[in-house]
Amino acid sequence: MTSAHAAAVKAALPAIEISGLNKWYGNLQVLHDVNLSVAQGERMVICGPSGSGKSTLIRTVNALEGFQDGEIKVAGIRLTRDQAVVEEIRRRVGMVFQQFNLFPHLTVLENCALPLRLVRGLSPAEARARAMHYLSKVRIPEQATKYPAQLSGGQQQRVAIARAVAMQPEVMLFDEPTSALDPEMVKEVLDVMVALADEGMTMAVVTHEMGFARQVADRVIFMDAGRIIEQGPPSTFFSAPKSDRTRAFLQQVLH
Amino acid sequence: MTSAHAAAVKAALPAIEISGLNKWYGNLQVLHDVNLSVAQGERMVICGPSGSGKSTLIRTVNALEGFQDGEIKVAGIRLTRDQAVVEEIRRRVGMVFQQFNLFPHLTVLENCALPLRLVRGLSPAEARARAMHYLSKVRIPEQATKYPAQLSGGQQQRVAIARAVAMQPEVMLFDEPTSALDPEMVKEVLDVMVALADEGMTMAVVTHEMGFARQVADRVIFMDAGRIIEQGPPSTFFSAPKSDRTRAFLQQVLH
Amino acid sequence: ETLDRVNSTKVLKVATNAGWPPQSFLDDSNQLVGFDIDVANEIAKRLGATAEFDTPEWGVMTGGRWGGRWDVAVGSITPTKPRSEVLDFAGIYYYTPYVFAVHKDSTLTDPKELNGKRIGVETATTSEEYVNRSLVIDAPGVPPVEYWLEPGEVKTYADSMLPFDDLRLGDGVRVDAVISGEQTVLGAINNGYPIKILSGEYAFQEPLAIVADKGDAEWTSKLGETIAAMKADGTLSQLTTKWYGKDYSE
Amino acid sequence: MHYKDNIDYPPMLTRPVVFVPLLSAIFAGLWWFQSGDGAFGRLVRGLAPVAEGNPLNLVTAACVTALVGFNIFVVMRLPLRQQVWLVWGELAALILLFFYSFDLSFAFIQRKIGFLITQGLLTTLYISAASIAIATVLALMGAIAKLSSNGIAQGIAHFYTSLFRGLPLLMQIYMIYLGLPQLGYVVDAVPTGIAALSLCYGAYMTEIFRAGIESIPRGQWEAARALGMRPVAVMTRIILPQSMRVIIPPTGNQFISMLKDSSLVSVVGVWELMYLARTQGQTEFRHIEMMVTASLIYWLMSIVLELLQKRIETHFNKAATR
Amino acid sequence: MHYKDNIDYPPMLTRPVVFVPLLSAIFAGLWWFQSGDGAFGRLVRGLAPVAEGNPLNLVTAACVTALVGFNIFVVMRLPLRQQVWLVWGELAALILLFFYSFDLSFAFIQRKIGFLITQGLLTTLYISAASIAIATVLALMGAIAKLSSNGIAQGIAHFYTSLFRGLPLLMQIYMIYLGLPQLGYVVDAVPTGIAALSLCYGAYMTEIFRAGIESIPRGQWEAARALGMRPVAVMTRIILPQSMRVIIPPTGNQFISMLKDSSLVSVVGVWELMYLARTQGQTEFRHIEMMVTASLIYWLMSIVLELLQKRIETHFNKAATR
Ligand SMILES: Nc1ncnc2c1ncn2[C@@H]1O[C@H](COP(=O)(O)OP(=O)(O)OP(=O)(O)O)[C@@H](O)[C@H]1O
Ligand SMILES: Nc1ncnc2c1ncn2[C@@H]1O[C@H](COP(=O)(O)OP(=O)(O)OP(=O)(O)O)[C@@H](O)[C@H]1O
Ligand SMILES: [Mg+2]
Ligand SMILES: [Mg+2]
Repeated sequence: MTSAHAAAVKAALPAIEISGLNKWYGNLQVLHDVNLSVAQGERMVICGPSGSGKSTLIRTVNALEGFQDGEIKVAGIRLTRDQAVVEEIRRRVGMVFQQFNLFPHLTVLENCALPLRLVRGLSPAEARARAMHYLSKVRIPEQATKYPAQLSGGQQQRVAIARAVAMQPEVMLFDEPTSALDPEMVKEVLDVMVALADEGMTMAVVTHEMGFARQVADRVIFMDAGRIIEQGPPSTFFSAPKSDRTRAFLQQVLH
Repeated sequence: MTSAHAAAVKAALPAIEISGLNKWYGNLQVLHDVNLSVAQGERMVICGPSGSGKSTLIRTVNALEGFQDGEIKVAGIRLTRDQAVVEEIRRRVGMVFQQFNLFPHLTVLENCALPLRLVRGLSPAEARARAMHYLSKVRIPEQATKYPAQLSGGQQQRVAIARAVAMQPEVMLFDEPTSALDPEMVKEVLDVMVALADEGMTMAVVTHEMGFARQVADRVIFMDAGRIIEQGPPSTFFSAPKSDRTRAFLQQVLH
Repeated sequence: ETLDRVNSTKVLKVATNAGWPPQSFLDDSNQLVGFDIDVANEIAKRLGATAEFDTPEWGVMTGGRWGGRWDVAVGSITPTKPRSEVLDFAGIYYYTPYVFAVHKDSTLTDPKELNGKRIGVETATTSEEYVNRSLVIDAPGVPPVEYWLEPGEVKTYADSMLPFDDLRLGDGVRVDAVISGEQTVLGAINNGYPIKILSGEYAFQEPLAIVADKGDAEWTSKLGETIAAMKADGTLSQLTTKWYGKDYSE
Repeated sequence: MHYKDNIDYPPMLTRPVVFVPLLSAIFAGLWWFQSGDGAFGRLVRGLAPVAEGNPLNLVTAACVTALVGFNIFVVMRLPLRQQVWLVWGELAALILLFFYSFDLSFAFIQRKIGFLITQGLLTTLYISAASIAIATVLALMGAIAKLSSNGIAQGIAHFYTSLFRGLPLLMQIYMIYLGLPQLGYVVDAVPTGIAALSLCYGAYMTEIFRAGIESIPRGQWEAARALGMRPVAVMTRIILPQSMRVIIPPTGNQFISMLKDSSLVSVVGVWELMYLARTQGQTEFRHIEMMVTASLIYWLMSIVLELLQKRIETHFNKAATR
Repeated sequence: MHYKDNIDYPPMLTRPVVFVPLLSAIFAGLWWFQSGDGAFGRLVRGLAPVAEGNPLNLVTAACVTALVGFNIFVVMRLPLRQQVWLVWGELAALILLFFYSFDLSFAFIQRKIGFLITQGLLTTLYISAASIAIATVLALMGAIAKLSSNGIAQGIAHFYTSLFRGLPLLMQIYMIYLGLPQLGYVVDAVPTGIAALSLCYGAYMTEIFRAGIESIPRGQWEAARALGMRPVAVMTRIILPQSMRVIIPPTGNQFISMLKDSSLVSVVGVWELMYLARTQGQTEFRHIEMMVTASLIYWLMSIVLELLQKRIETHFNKAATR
């Protein structure tokens, strides 16, 4: 982390601010009093065991999940159940889903270009051009005319990333964006993400790629059973974890 | 690899034998003259970049994909398009899918117990007991009564593994079985797989977990663009890759 | 009111049927023709108007509450007591004799032998009421119906052709005899149905009336006068002879 | 809302942009169509005598509009479920009032309704139930044949759906009732009706079942087959249960519409509900009474089927996909 | 096979376990039902005169069974598509033969068919097409209302589907044609027919559309909304196009069945196809001729609709999920 970057991070309003967030599914509490503030341009990594509430947490940020208690602000806008607010936040926040959620009836290119036309108001030609640009960035321009069902798992995941990133949102939420990728491709996709980060995009990334966390993140969050157990810059997080739970988790990471 | 184990591997008939396999999707050739033999009890890892044909290859083994040219034998039985043959092979070969393919209308427990009853002829009580045993092994006994849609991504993946493994097939095909798991859980699931391997089960694992490949595999296969580029025991594969392509791939792996 | 409207628009709106030769049907050039059509045209002429025809379903036509869609129904409607509660009968304009039809191969010769046999009738017609002994004709000067038939079984059809089709299958296959209007049976015979009329007495004589919607006494009586005039000067007798080959106007 | 969005959409009808134009439209419509001369007008005149002519139209339109507005205002204050039921009930009351306005003879209905139910309703139910059962079996066979790799089975199934969807049901009844005797086989009326209804609805339902089965993603079949399950088991345990969500609503349609199409068998002399209603009505020229009565009976039956459908749907929806 | 399994199932009918019992069953059935007395028997007697009585039954049964067996044998040798078409064609020929056996007067048909088509078919097509268009719009509105979070819209939609699916179509026609005049509004016959058909079919199709929309996994809605698309755009660009695969087959059913239900408007005096066929037939006691002619016309129309349905299905299936 360069110090200029760090300064920029500090300066502005937080991009995401979560305070006192609690969420239940029926009787099961999946988020326990979560407090979190992500600065503009910050690159935050969320890790933690399976089922600890990572997906749920980032899905609450753009109102894909409701919550029972607490407050969320995105770029200073308080998230309510008001339509205008939700639409505004969703225009500013992009998301890559754990299950990809590609549109099966549209080709890869249309998957990326349609939202650009409908939401960003691009002309069809502009939209196609920008879509192709991002498909090239994730190395699948040659798959543009295929349907999602004809792609391999990793190719689908890259389409999902290109589709979300092409919208050029202020904040990007990534839910395990490299799970289906081979190490080589992981590297390339992470490079794309770093490039975005360098353009000042705020990023919250759920990932198990500790390498990425270590090299790129401004901050690492560790969740377990719906709670944020520990957070800190990667340097201290990896070398000197405070809690036993974090230590146990990090020890299991295979090399 | 213990030498006793190595001896056992050598002794018997190959569990899978693939020769001269070619497969096209329309004009696109996705498998190029693949030759491969997997010994009984062998643990084989397949890696390679996204879209290189790994999923396609293992899906041809239990006839989920057809092929245009070549020969596949499983436990000495030549795979034809004859019903009896395909049924026999599918009874011997288990599979974990990259997309999980859980049955959404059945609970987690029923997902695992139903095939045990229908295919292995277990009584309902036996089937439930065995299903619970394997669900405990993958650490989600408490999710048994939920439906797949109510699980996190990693939990779903573990159900898929438990469901396949509970059938106790002779050969298991894993298609990226740990992609949705956190490092801690990866370790546990791999431990389960190692335990299976120690019971003599033959395994072909598509994975990007180089750690697993290094520690557990008897052999590593590297595929690119539908061809097997290189193969060998992990010791030589990782330390002295022969081809440039493999070297390039291995260099990108982040640590 | 209706009279005023007919006088002012010079149009008489007539409800009738389209599938009942020889009363009203489509000829080969697909025009409505028939006895009822001629009668309606004649009435219109005498009222100084032209007739316009519409062909609603029987139930709609005879259910009353026309909502001003039609001025008169010339559709060979039998005046019965319950019907008179929803419609006004302007006058009888002819009579139809009902007969028994049997298969050509039938050994029966006398209607009386039909006791205990299976009789087919069309639903909701006077023939059905006749076999059920519930036919009460509400018209002056018509002799009361005599009931002597004791059918073994009555088969009802919601279609006027099906009784004949069942009879055609053979003597006693599904029915032994069918009760229907003489003209209908003759029509079937002319079109090659292997059936015959049992000679002897008619089952009953059915009077047929011209009908108006309930509630406009002036209009009904005007219609009644017109029919009476047509009967008196022989127009009706001439028209029945033209279409039926017999004088059915008495 | 099926797709919950974590948005509380402001109730549409309380936004002035919606309700001002809505009420204006109602008002204008009523005025334009001279509601003063119709039933509403008569009602208003009954309540408060006004002069004839245009003012009556105006007053009527204003009254009705005000009533609608007030009603919306009241309903919006209730919780969702109660809103739905209240609106349902209000509309049902309006329809019953509409029927009532026909000036029906209830004495006549009372006299006949017993027979309508004991003879007519029972026959209708009996024929429909038998046909539904047979049609479902035919449809399942047809759908599987259409999706099979057997050319003869496919050919027969395609021909079956084409012919029996294509021919009018009445013609099918005639074919069996009048046509088979030509070939030497005489069939009775009730079996004729059941056969024709089953064949016809089986053909329609074949298409519904086929679409339902095809709607399940291929991965489900692959997973079950890879586990070693036999094709029949995969179909009955994995594919069909999932496709039920898609199959049930159009099948409910077919069942409801079969109730009423069963009345066509009356042409061959079966005394079912509609037939009795028509004949009883015609003989005494009270067919509006009988039509209304029969219709209400049909409506009741379909409400029962609807509720049943809802329960079954809920059952199959319990694990709705995320 | 929809779910390709990479198995070449041995053609069922060539396995002795299947074809021996099948042919035996056909033989026994024919014998049992005394086929000698029927049409087949007459045919056989025509070809080769045999003594009366039992032997005739036996010979007939044997001949027909042999014919069926030979036919299967021949068909099995063809490629799949040709199998399907050949079987289809054979069955169609059999049905036409069956109609032919009614001893129809073709002169009469020839005389009347022109008018059936120019007047009847055109009216039927016109009424059906108008009703289909309106019903589709109603159904879309109904489905969205049912899935909305607005209690009043839900209540109205539920009532709408309940009432118009529940009441017999005939009653709906009466309500509009005879009932509305009671309220002071007289409606003509053709508008009555179109209104009743649209309302009734709109109600059925509401359920079909609802089920189709509900069948799309929630993730699709979430993804589109998270990308910032507006609800209307999500519906029209993402959800509806995907649900078409599920919606089209039952909707095709409805269109085909509307063709024939449109004949009910003849009760208010509209001269459509079925009405003309019936009345023309009655006039000269040639109603079997007219029924057969009208049926074949209906069949042709539904074959056209079927082919259309197939094309649209293929279009929406091109990206079928893996
Ligand atoms: N149905 C199909 N039609 C056309 N091309 C296909 C189809 N299925 C797969 N492919 C192509 O075949 C190639 C191999 O796909 P496969 O799924 O085997 O890759 P993979 O090695 O498993 O990749 P990943 O690691 O991303 O899962 C890909 O380029 C893919 O686009
Ligand atoms: N619809 C639901 N109903 C009930 N429980 C649910 C539902 N959705 C999620 N859960 C539970 O909530 C918990 C958190 O789920 P979440 O998807 O946020 O986990 P995660 O941290 O993303 O895990 P993973 O790394 O495996 O994706 C899990 O235990 C899961 O079983
Ligand atoms: Mg998750
Ligand atoms: Mg793959």
